Amino acid sequence: MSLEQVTKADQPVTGDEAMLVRVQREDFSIDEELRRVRARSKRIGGIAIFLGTARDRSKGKDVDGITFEHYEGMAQKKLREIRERALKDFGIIELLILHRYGEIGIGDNIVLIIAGAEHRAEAFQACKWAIDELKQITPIWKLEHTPEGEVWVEEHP
Amino acid sequence: MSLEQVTKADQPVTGDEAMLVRVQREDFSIDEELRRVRARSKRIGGIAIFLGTARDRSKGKDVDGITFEHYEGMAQKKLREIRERALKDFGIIELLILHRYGEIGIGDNIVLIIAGAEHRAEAFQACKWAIDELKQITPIWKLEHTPEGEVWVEEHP
Amino acid sequence: MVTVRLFGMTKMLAGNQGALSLALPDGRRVKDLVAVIEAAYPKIGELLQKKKVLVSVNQDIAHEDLEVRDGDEIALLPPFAGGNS
Amino acid sequence: MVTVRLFGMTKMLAGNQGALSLALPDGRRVKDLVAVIEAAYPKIGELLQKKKVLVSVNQDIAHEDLEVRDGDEIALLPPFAGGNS
Repeated sequence: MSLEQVTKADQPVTGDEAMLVRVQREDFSIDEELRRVRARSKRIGGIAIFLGTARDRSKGKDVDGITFEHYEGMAQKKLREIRERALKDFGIIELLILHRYGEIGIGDNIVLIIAGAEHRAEAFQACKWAIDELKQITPIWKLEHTPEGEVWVEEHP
Repeated sequence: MSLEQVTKADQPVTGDEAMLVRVQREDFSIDEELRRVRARSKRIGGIAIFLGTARDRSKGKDVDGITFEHYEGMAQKKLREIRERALKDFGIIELLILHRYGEIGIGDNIVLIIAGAEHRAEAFQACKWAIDELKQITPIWKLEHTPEGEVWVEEHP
Repeated sequence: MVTVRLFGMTKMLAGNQGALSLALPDGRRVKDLVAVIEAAYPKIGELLQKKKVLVSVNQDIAHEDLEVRDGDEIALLPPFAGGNS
Repeated sequence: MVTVRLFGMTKMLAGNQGALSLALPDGRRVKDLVAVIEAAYPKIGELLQKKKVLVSVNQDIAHEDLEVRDGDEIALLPPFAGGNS
């Protein structure tokens, strides 16, 4: 059993691993985050990335900006769980998950998932699964600022 | 009919569009290429990216490096066809395709596909389709450098 | 007394308080806690009834029969909306 | 005379020539061209027979009955291997 496998999602991780799962206010560079993932292995040949950005419209309404709120601690724990399940279930080499909180302008970055694998099929599967799962289990909330006012968004009514 | 729809794959494109389909020797920055795609519309909310890199092993053999050769003109034409079909068939907003040629070191970038859409499902579908299609129809060839010598790779024997 | 953290629309429905301090006179289970919240904040109570708002205990979603202990970290979680739509 | 461009393993099998200049004495179709190549370069001919190497005319894959015209851009295309495996 490798060191990776005994790491539990509810134990804070340290060093490099902590950088692979983050909830942060600051913007990020995709090139820089890619370097972290690629540094893990020369065996990586296929990298699938999802980048979520703030659209100027949502369900037919104009949107001027977004504020994300998260449950500090639980949000990170759920994202660590997602990374570990992805590593275990999809045969990938590395997975990075990053989500921003605070004020987000239109066009700005919100969420980044990078899945590195030997081949592209596993990378795509893991990346797609991880963003779907993030939306399901991660305690993050979205306040949309529209010309008519502010509204807490319910994605799954 | 929009200007985009009347563009034919066998007519060279100019300006911004030419930058969205390239075969080049130089390395690329994902952040920089993302800027091109995102500049096309504030409606983009989901961006799926595939990045192919040079693995240190291929079918159980060590690989020291790769050389890509392409058919100048036809390679670009096929990539333009892929972009146009992706835009038409998947309901996405923009697609960028880039492939390098020449000497590629282990760990280095080979191919980049960026699909920008309103929502992630279309972005993932288009991105995955585009890399599969690229491998099928684009005249690009790969010479692997191994400790035992050089070999032209047949992906579909 | 237990402390219950609030987020997003539950925080808004509680007059922008980030947390509630509640006495649990009639039991120590999650459902007893929910009953106290329903009495004090009917709109949050309605969302709890519809399972739109979930209760977490120590950062995991909790069953209504789970016993609440001193020092537990409790929160009311509105529908998640991470990622982007 | 027609000029036929070579790439990857077809270039290697023709002694690293980037192109062949071929006379077509017995017809102007792609299959006539293939026959000339088979005679001069049997190993490339074998790959053409197995459809591992395809003929393109003016940057599109060509049927064997297509007529070759003066000035056409002709190439022999080994199996593609773009992207990464």
